[in-house]
Amino acid sequence: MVTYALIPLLPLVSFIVVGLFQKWFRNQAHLICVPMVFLSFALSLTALFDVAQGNTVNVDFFEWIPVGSFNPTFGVMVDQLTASMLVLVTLVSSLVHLYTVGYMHGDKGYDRFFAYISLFTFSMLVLVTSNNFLQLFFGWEAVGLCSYLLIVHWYERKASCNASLKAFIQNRVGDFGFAIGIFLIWVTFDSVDYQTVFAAVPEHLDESVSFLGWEVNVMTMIALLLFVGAVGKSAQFLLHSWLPDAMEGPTPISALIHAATMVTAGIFMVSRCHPIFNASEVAMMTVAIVGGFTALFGATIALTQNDIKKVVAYSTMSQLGYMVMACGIGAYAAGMFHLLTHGVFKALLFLAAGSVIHALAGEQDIRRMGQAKRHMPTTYWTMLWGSLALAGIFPFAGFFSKDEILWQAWNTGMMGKGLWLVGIIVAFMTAFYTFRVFFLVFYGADNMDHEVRHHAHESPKVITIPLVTLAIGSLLVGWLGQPFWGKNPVHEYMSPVFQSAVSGTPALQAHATPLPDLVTAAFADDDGHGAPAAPEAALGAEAAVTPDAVATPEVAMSAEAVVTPGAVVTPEAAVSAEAVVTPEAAAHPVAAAAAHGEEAGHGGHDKGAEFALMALSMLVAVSGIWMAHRWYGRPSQAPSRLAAAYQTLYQGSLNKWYWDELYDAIFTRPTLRLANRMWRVADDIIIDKVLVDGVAITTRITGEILKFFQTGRVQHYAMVMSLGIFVIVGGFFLF
Amino acid sequence: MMQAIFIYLATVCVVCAVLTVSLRQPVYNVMALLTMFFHVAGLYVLLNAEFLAVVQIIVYAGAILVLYLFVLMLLNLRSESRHLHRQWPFAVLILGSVAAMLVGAMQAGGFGLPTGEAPAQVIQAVGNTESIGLTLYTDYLLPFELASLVLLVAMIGAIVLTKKELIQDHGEEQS
Amino acid sequence: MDHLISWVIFLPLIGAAIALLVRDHQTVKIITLVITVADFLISLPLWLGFDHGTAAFQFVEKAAWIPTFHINYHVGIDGISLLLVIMTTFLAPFCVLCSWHAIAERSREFMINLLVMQTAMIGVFCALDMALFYIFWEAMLIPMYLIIGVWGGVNRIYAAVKFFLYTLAGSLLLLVALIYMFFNGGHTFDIPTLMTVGFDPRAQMWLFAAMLIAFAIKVPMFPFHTWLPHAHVQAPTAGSVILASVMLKMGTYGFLRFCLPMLTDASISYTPLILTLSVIAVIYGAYMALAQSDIKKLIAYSSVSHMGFVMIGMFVYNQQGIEGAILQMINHGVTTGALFLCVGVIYDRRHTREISEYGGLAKTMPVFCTMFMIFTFSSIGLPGTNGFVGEFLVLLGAYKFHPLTSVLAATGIVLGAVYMLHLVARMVWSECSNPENQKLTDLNLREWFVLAPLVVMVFWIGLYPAPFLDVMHESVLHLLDQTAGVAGAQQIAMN
Amino acid sequence: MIPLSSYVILSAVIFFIGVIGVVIRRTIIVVLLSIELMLNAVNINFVAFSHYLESITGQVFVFFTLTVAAAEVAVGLALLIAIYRNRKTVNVEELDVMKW
Repeated sequence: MVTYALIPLLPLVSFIVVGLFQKWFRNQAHLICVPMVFLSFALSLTALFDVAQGNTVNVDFFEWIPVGSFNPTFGVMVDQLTASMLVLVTLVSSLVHLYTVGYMHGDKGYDRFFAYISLFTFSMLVLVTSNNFLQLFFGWEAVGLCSYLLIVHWYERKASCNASLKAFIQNRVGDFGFAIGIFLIWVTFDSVDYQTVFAAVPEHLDESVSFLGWEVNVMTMIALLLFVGAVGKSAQFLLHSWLPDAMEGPTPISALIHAATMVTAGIFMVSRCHPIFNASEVAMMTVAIVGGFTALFGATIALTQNDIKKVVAYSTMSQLGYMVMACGIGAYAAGMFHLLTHGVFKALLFLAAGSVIHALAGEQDIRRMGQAKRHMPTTYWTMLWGSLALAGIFPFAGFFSKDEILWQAWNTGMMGKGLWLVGIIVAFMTAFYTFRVFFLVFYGADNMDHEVRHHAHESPKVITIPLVTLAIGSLLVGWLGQPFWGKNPVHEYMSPVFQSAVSGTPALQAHATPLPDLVTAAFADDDGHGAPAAPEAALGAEAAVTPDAVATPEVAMSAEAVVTPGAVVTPEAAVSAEAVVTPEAAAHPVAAAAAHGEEAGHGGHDKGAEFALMALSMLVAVSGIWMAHRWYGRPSQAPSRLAAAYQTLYQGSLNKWYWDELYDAIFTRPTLRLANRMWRVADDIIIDKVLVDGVAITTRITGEILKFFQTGRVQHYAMVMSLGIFVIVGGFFLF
Repeated sequence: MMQAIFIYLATVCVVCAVLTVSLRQPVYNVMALLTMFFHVAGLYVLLNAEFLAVVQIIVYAGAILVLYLFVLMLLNLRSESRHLHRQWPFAVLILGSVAAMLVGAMQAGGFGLPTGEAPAQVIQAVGNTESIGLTLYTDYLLPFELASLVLLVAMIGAIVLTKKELIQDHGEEQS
Repeated sequence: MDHLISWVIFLPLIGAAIALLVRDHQTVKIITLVITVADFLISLPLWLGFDHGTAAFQFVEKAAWIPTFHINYHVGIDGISLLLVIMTTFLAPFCVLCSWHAIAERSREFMINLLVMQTAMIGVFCALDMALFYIFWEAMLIPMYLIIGVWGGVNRIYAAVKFFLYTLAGSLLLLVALIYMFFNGGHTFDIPTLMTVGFDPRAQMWLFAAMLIAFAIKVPMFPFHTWLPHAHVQAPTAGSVILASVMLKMGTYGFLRFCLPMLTDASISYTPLILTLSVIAVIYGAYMALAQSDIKKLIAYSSVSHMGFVMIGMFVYNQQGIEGAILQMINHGVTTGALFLCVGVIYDRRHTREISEYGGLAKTMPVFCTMFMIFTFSSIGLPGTNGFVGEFLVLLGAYKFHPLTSVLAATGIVLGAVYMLHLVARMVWSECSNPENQKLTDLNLREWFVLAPLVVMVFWIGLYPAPFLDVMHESVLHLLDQTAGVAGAQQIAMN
Repeated sequence: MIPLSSYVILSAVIFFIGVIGVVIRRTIIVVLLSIELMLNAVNINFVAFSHYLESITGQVFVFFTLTVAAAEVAVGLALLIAIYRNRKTVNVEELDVMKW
C-alpha cells in the first residue's frame, strides 16, 4: 500500500531536490529526475498488475482541512481506472524526461525545466490517485500551475508570456466552475469523499436547486459544473483557445502536458464521476454534443494550419472531443481506452515533430520543409507509424480505440447515429490533415532553405529511443482492446469501475447491450501480464443512455454558457455569451435533429454489424490518406485552387474561426477598458476626490464663510451675544 | 405713599439711564449716571438695605464716577458729530424687542424660590450693616478674599498699562 | 510566568523605553530586533499551552485600573484572537529586518515607533475591556501616522493625515457606541459580560450602524477604502507590511468580537447589506488592481479584494465560513505582508514602484522571482498554498448560506489570477530591456531570512492547516451558538 | 407693598438700556458707562430678591459686584488711556485690528 503513496511522491522528491539545490546541479538535473520517474513507472506497473488481480486500494493519509462536517483528506485510491492512468502518465513522463535530456541540451533553464516537469508529474499523479474532490482540485490547479510555468520557460519571448497567461486564466475559468461544483456537492452530500458521494447519488436524484430562477435538477447542475472544469482543462469548445497558444512552450512539454496527460485530466474526471453524470440525461447529452462539436471544430481548423505543432495541437483538441463524446454517450471504457492509445501516439507525433524542429534548427513552418526523409530516417518511420495510428489504420492503436467509440456511438439510438456520422467525418479529416503534414514534411517539394538543408541531421540516440518505444507502443497498445476474438480485454478490465455505479442508478433504463461474450479472453498486452480474473460481467459498462432528453439543448447550453471566462459575471453578460453559442447548435444540424431519438440500440447486435462499421471507417481513413497523397505527395495546385474557390471557409479555418479575436473583443479589451475607466472615474474621482476629500473641502469652505462674522468690532460681538441670549431664553420658554 | 416714591425713583432711574446712553456730551452722560446712582441708592433704602445705599453712593458715585471725570478731563474729549452707529435704530429695535420679550418672560415666570431664614424684621432688629458683616465674614469669607485679590490685580493692571512707556523707552520723548 | 499576556503586550513598550535611552542607531536596531524576537518567543507558549477544549477566554488577567469609571485592565485570548496575536508577533521581526538599511535617517525613532505600534496592536487583540480596547485602538494610530508621515514617500503628509482623520472619524463613532453600551449594559465595560446582555433590537440597529462604519473604514470595505492605496503608496516598506498584515485585521476582528456576539439581531438584519458590499469589494478591488501601474497600489487594491472575502466569510453564520474568514485573515497577513516585503526589496534597489520600469527580473534575480511567484500564487489562492484554504472555506460557507453571493465572490478567484499574473508577466517574465535591471543583484542573506520563513508559512498553512484550525473550533462554535441562539440565523432566506 | 416683579422689570429695563448703550455708542467712555449701568441693574435685582426672600446673601453679593465693577472701571480706563496714547482715538469703530 505504501508503494502507491510512493508513486506520486518520487517526482516530488526530485522536484524539491533540484528546486532547492539548483546551483549544484549545473545542467545535471536529469541524474535525479529520470531515474525517479522510471522508478515510479515501475511502481505503477506493479500497481496495474495488483489491480488486474482485482484488489483495489483506498486509503486516507491525513486530514487536510478539518472544519466541521467538511473534512477532505490527502489519500490514495487506486482502482482499474486510476491504474491505467498511472501507467500512461508515468510511461509518457519518463519517455519525455529521457527525450528532454537531448532536446533541451544546452538550454539556460535546463535544471529548472526538469524540476518543473517532475513537479508536473507529481501533481498529475496526485490528481489521478485522489480519493476526494478536493485533492482532485488540488492536483487540478497544481497541473495548471505547472503548465503555466513550463509554457513560459523561454520567458524572453513575448509570445510565450502571453500564451502562459492565457492558458492559466482559461484553466482558472474552468476551475471556477469546478469549484462551484464542489460547493454544490458538499452542500447536497455533506461530504466530498468519492465513496460516500457516489454511494449517495440515488437518494438525491429528484432534488433540485434554483439557479437564476430555474429549478434545475441537482445532479444535472453538479454534472454540468464539473463538466465546465473538464472543458477548461481539456480545452473543449468554449475554453479551447489556450491549447494552440500553449505550443509556445518547448516541445517536450507539448508532448507531455498538452497531448498525453494534463488535457486528458478532464476526461479522467468525467469518467471518475460517471455516477453523477449517468444520473442526469441532460448533462450526458451536453457532454456528448460539446465533445462531438469540438472534434468537428478542431478538425476543420487543423486542415489549414501551417505550423507543425499547431496542426498536432488542433488534432489533440479534436481527439479530446472524441473522448468527451464517448463519455457523453456513456461509453466510458471506450473513452478511457482511446485516451490511453491517444496518449501514446499523440506523444509520439509531438516528439517526432520536436525532433524534426530540432533537426531543422527550430523551423516550425511546414511550408518551408520537404524531402526530410533522406536526413532523418528513424524520425521518418516513427512519425509514419504515429500518423497511421492517429488516422486509424488497421494494425495501429487508433483504429481499435476510435472504432470502439464509433461503434458505441452507433449503438446509442438516433443521437448516437448522428454522433457516429460526425465521428466518421472527423475521422476522414483527421486522416487527411495528418498525412498532409506527413507528406509536406517528408515528401513533396523540397523548399527547405539552403543552410538548413545543409546541416539537417538525424536527432541523437537519446531522442530517437523514446520515439522508437512509442512507435512500438502505438502498434501494440491497440490490440489491448481488440474486439475480434474473446472478450474485449479493456472492457473486462474497466467493468468493475463503471459497472458498480450503473447498477446503483434505478432511474437509468439499464438496457445493457450484452458484451460480445466470446469465451477466451486473450489478454495480450505487450507488457506480458497475466490473464484477467475479472468476473463474467453481464452488465456491459456502456449502459445505453436513452436520450429522451427532457430539457432541450438550449437549457443545457445556457448552463454551459453561464461561465463566461473572465468577464464581469452578471446574469445579463451570460445571456450575451449564450447568443454566441446557439449558432453553434444550428451549425450542428445532425445533433439537434437527433435530439429526441427512439428506444436505444436494438437487441443483441451481431458481430457482422461491428465489423462492417470497422471496414467503413478503415475505408474512410484510407481515402483520406490517398487524397492527402494526391494533393501534397506530389507538387500540385489542387489545394491552392480549392482554397481560392472557398475563400471564406479557408480564411475562417486558417484564423481558428476568429475565436481569439472574439474573446479579445468580448472579454479582454472591455475588461481592461472598464477597469481603467472605473479606476479613473469611480475610484479616483467619485469616491476619493468627491466624497472623502470633499468632506475636507466643505469644512474649509464653511470656515471661509464664517470668517466674515469676525469684524473685529467689539460691539458687533456684543450684539451677537445678546441675540444669543434672546434665542436661548426664547427657546427655553417656547419648548 | 411707598408706591409713589418707588414710581418716582424708578422713572428717574430709567430716564437717567436713557440720557447716559443717548446724550452727545460725555460729561453730561456722567452727570446723568450720577443722578441715577443717587436714585438707585434711594431704591436700596426702600428695600431696607440702608448700608448698601450708603456704600453705593460712596463707591459708585464717589469713586468710580470721579475716576471717569478724571479720565474725561485727562483726554479732554469733545463731543463728536456722529456719536452713534450708523444703523443705531436697527440695533435699538432688535435689543428693544429682546428686552420686551425678556420682560414679558419675567412676568410669566413665578419665583417660587426658597426663602432664606432672615426676615426683614430680624435685619431691622440686628441692623443691616451688622447682619451683612456677619454673613460676609462667615459664609462668604473665601469670596471676600478673592474679591480683594481681584482689586489688587486691577490696581497693578491699571498702573502697568498706563505707566508702560516710562519703563520701556526711558530715553525717548513723550509720545 | 503567570502574567504571560501582559508580558507579550508590554515587552515591546519596555523595549521602546530602553531604546529611548540609547543614542546610537545601530544598537537601537539590534535592541528592537532582540525585543521583537523575544516577544515572538514568549507568545509561542500562548499557542502551545492553549486549551483546545473550551471556548472560554484563557490566560485571563484582570486588575482594577480606573475604578471610578468601572474601567479595569482585563486581558485574555480565545481561539479567535490567539492566531492574530501570534501573527503580529511573528511578523514584527521581519518589519525590523526589512527596514535595516531602508530607513536611513532617524532610524532610532522609527524603531521606537515600531515597538509602540506592536504593543498597541497586540493590546487590541487581547483586550477584554471595551475601554482598554478603545485605548489601544486609538494608540495604534499615532505611531502609524508618524511612520507614514515622517518616513513616507513624496506626498506622505497628505496620505498620513487622510489615514489618521479617516480612521479617527470612524473610531469616534465606535466610542459613542461603547459608551451607550456601557450605560445600557449595566455599567460595565467588560466584553464577556456585555456579550450576554441582550440590547433591545432598535438600539442594536443604531449601535451596529456606528460600529459598522468604524470597522468598515478599518477593514476597509468598499466605499471606505480610498485611504488604503494612498497610505500604502506613501508608507515605507515596514509601514506597509504592518498596515496590510495586521491593521486591516482590526476591523474584521472588531466585527467578530463586538458585532456578531453582542448585536446579533442587528447583524442578521444588516447581513444583506454587508454581503452585497463585500461582493462589490471583491470584484471592485480586482478591477481596480487590474488598472494600476504602481505595484503597491495594485497590492493595496488586492487586499481590498481579499478582505472582501473575509467579510463574506464572517456573515454567513456557519462554521466553515467563519473559520475560513479567520484563517483568511492570517493568510492575508502572511501573503500580503510578504508581497510588500518583496516590493520593498526591489524598491531598495531601483527606488521606483512603476511596473513599467521593471521587466525580465527572472534573468537577474531568480531567487527573488521564485519567492515572488510563490507569494503571488498564494495571493491568487492556488491549492497547496495558504490563500486557497481560507478562500475555499469562505466560499464554501457562503454557498451554504446564499449561493448567489458565493458564485459572484468566486469570480474573485478568476479576477485574482488575472491581475496578479498580469503583474508577474510585466515584471518577472518579459525580456530584460531596461539597462538598470540588468545589474540588479539577487537577494542578500538578510532579505533571504526575511522571506524564507514566510514561504514556509505559506506552504505549512496550505498543506497542513490542522494546527491552526483546531484552535478555532470551540470559539467559533460558541460564537455560532450566540448568533444562532438569538434569531435562528439559518432561516434567513435572503435569496 | 411694591411687588417683586416691578423691581425685576425695572432692573431688566435698565440692564437693556445699558446693553443698547454698549452696542450703539461710538466712544469707549460711554461704553464703559453703559457697562456700569448694567452692573447697577444687576445690583438692584440682588437687593430686591434679598429683600423679598428675606435672606441677606443677596446684599452680600452686591459687594462682590461692586468690587468687580470697580476693578473693571480701573482696568477699562487704563486701557482707554493706553489706546488713546497709541491710536489717538477713542472711537470703537477704528479699533478693529482683530478683523480677519
